[in-house]
Amino acid sequence: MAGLEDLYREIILDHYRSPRNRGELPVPPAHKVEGFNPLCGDEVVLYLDVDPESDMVRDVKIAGQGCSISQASTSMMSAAVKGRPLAEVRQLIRAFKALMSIHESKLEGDGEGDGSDLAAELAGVRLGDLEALQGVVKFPVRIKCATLAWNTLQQALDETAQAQA
Amino acid sequence: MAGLEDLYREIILDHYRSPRNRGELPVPPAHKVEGFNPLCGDEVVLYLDVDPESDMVRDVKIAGQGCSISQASTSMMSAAVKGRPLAEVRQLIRAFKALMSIHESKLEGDGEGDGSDLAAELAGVRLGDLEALQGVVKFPVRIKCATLAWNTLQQALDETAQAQA
Amino acid sequence: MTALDIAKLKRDFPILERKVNGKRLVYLDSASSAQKPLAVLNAMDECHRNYYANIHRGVYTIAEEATAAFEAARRKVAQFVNAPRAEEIIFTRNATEAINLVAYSWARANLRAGDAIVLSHMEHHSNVVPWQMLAAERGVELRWIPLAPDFRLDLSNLDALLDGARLLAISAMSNVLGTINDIRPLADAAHAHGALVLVDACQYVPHVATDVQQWDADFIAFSSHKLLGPTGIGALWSRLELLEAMPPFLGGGEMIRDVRLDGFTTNDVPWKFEAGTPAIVEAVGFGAAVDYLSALGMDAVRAHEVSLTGYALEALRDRFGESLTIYGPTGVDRRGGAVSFLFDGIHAHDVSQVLDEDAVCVRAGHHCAKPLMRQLGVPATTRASFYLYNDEADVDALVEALAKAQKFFAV
Amino acid sequence: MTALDIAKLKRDFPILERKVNGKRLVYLDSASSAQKPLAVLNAMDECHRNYYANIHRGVYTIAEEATAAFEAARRKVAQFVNAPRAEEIIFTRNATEAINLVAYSWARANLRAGDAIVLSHMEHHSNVVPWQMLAAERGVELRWIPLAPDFRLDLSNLDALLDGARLLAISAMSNVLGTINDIRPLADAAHAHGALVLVDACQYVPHVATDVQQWDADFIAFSSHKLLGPTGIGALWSRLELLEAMPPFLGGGEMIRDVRLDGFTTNDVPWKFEAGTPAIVEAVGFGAAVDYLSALGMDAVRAHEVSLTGYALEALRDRFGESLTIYGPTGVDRRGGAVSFLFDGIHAHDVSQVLDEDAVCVRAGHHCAKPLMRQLGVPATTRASFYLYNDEADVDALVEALAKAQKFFAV
Ligand SMILES: Cc1ncc(COP(=O)(O)O)c(C=O)c1O
Ligand SMILES: Cc1ncc(COP(=O)(O)O)c(C=O)c1O
Repeated sequence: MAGLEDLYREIILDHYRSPRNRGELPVPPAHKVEGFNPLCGDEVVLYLDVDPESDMVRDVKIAGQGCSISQASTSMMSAAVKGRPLAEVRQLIRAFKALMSIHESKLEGDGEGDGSDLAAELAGVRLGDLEALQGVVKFPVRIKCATLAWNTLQQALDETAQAQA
Repeated sequence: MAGLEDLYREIILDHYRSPRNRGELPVPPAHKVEGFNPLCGDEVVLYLDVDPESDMVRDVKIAGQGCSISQASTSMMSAAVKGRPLAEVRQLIRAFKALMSIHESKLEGDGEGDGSDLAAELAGVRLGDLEALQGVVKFPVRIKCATLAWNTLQQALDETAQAQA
Repeated sequence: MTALDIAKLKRDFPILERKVNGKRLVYLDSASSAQKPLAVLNAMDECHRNYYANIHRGVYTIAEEATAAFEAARRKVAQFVNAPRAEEIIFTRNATEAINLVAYSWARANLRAGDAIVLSHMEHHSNVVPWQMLAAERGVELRWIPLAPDFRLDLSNLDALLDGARLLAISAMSNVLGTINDIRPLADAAHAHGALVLVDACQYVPHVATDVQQWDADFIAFSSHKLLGPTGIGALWSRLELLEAMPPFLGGGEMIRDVRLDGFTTNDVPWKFEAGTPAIVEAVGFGAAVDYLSALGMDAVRAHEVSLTGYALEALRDRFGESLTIYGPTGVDRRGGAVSFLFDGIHAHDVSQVLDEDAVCVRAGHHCAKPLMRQLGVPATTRASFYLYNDEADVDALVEALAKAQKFFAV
Repeated sequence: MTALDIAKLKRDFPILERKVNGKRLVYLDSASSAQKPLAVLNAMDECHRNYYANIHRGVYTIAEEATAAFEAARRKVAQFVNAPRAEEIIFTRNATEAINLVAYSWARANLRAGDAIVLSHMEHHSNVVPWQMLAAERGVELRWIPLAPDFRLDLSNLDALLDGARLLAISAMSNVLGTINDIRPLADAAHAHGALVLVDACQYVPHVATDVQQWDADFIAFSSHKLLGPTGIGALWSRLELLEAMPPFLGGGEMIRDVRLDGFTTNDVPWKFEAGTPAIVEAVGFGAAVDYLSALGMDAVRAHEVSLTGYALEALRDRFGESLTIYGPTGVDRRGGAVSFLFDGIHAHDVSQVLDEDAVCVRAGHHCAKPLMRQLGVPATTRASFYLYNDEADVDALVEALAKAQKFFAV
């Protein structure tokens, strides 16, 4: 089962088996957002507590259910953004989605010419453990599993920004 | 062009070129009914004047437009029913439709077992000139052209009966 | 009834020669869509190569041939479900559109605020969402027949549910649980309350001999692609009087008798409901599919599936015991060949992914039945489903692949 | 632009080898439906034989391949009409359903009693009846752009017609007259009055390079079967913001994000509008058809048809003079290859019947444009229509067969 090890790297299975930051946060001050993958039923529930003074992610908790990829990606995301300033979080989202984007939207052409954008998004961003999710791009159907948490995070940021505006 | 002579018998072309009973009748006493073939746009306008005392077709006039088959069939129908008692007219309708019916409703099976019904309907009814239309059954699409006038006549009879009831 | 010769049958399905990852294809996703036999592919090819033309309006030979083939397909489909008249079959895109046709035409013309529609917890989204749209638009109330612990309908409250109902819309066979619902008594109960009955027969018609008259249903919906036919076509059956009384749904060519600037009149049933150029070649394929099934005999198809499903249920239990939870009736009578399960704490997607390495094709997810999944308390299941081209070797391949998955994800 | 090699091209279409009454098929009814090249048949066959499965929800290899092929087809179709984004293409059954989708979703959500929709006298029933249904239901007013004596639109009153209008729904090319309407200025005028623009591009897209952005249209509808693709599939294009703001049309699987007992949320565009299992294999064929046309080049296709239509118009006039009345523009610029005529007092059906003896396939009737036929004052016309696989020999065969008909019906 050669290809499978690309998808299910050890670190991913680890996050899947022992997800970080599971739980809930009081709303408010936290903001709660739910994300669905309508195609497979995976759910991500994200509690994001942003400190309006410092614009830092004070705390983050996750709930929901889904496959190993979606749950590991959610766990890894929570670990990556906790305690980080929003500007960095936004950069991380862009970088992660760039990593996945050549294949994510199957509607968007064959990805030619995306290479340079990708490089730009990734430049200077340290993805760390998250890079383990790169193997997912070889399994197009699973890309949405990996990006679900990140799309939900994006939504949480947008809604928080709106609430503060 | 072998098959064409089956369809376009001389008597049909004659009725087409010199249609009988064309015109209008005052409504009432006549009853006016319009028939359409939605597939091809053929139209038959029938003015039927039934004498309620004697239950005879006192007069009949036809208008409308369409192909040689529909117009010839309408003309032949008008000639066949004029001056005839309604009972005979109804019999004629059944007999004519039986002649066509094996093929008319393409939805109704392959016609197996219709043979005896057909014989029953036709028994004792003299179709005369109308038999020339029998060649139409070899051209299934045109059957509706031939039956249009007769369906319209049927409708006129039904409506007349209703009006009197 | 002659038993099916599966080894011979498999050769009718070209795709079963496909290799994935070097392994022969083990296709266990027929509840989602069935593979197509050569008889169907050839019938469509023959139409494309020899007598393709638009139908109904052409006088020339190939248009006449295409029209005859299209209407012959309607007759075949009608006979396949024992419809009294061929005109009672409306060709739609799929079962989903058939149900929407009833929701837009019959229901919007007949239902008012306060009227109720009775559904069940095991319905597919296609037999839920059209009614939710109607409910939101018209203030119609939706009521739900709950699920019993044995994965069958809990009918203890049926009369109360049907009180004041105008429609019972119910699946004949669940695509998740495999449960077969006994339609006739449900239809009798609904009719006794003055409600009509729509049967979502999408999973039933491909697998069990169907008789709409015996059911005494008012509407039934099914899809060609699940019964060996092509995509792009499905059917609604209803009684002629009902269809004649219903307003049209889609407007356009074919469905009219006359059009003037100030309005139109409708064509006869069934064409009144078939606006625009229909799926002509697909109808021919649909007809060929029911011919193929009829030639085998639906009783033989059902007998094979009953036996294979029994074999599968036993093999799964024997091999995996407590590690595997099956969602659906355990007896093989009154259930179809869709077997949904949760496996050893491994998410359905991951199971399916690992199985794909062995070319074993199963579905993972909510199977378009999220209300049911919520009742079951699971986000997703893995589903293996069988059809006439499956055999015990396919089940064995499933079991072996599952064992590999178990090993791979072992904590 | 390389000119088409028609002799070579003809060999791509297997049906053109068909004999009728011992004669080679002369297919002159492409405005009704086009024949299919091997490239299309093979693409569909390949899908059926190698990677057929239901799409979007399957994790396994062949489901992934089928999904990729389906979405690739959407990209191809989008590019073919220069749509800015692939998501803006909704797959429907045909152009008729595409127009109905707009009528049910956008129009019912946005139009009120007293609002007006502007149509034209040359519209196909599919772009008339959906609006008449809406008008009857909602008290929306229908207004008509009349026909000028040169068989083009009489735009002298356009501003008055558009005053208070919410939608202009107009054909880009008449299937009866061949008239090409210049969409951009019409769209500009409509937009200036705050009306949206729906283009019935069913006859246009198969024959002329189409650019929805250059048109500045809001909706365009077309069918696969008229552009060498299979039946059972068509497309609606619209702008993403519009599609996102529109309520769903058909409810069911695929079009939802979540379903609970008390309601549902919709999926993203385009899937929001694609309920149930779509015409998967037909989408693949649709994509192959636009690939085939793109490879030839739509400019070359158009150039060939302009030249062949010119040849036909001249040949008919030369041979039959006053005996033949053509309904449609006489110049070949700004007209397509549909040539409708009345012939020597012989009814269209009879003409078509006689032509069939020589395997010449032409359409006879009202061509689903009864309002137009009434304007023209004729109950039916005969229509010959050309596509890329026709050549001058086909036109010559038409002329000879017409001469025979004239003789046969001579008084
Ligand atoms: C101008 C025009 N509009 C709409 C249609 C309807 O197309 P379809 O029947 O494929 O829905 C046609 C085809 O007959 C047409 O010619
Ligand atoms: C029970 C049931 N109903 C309805 C449907 C919808 O069928 P289609 O997608 O062909 O419209 C399905 C298929 O998934 C089904 O299993």
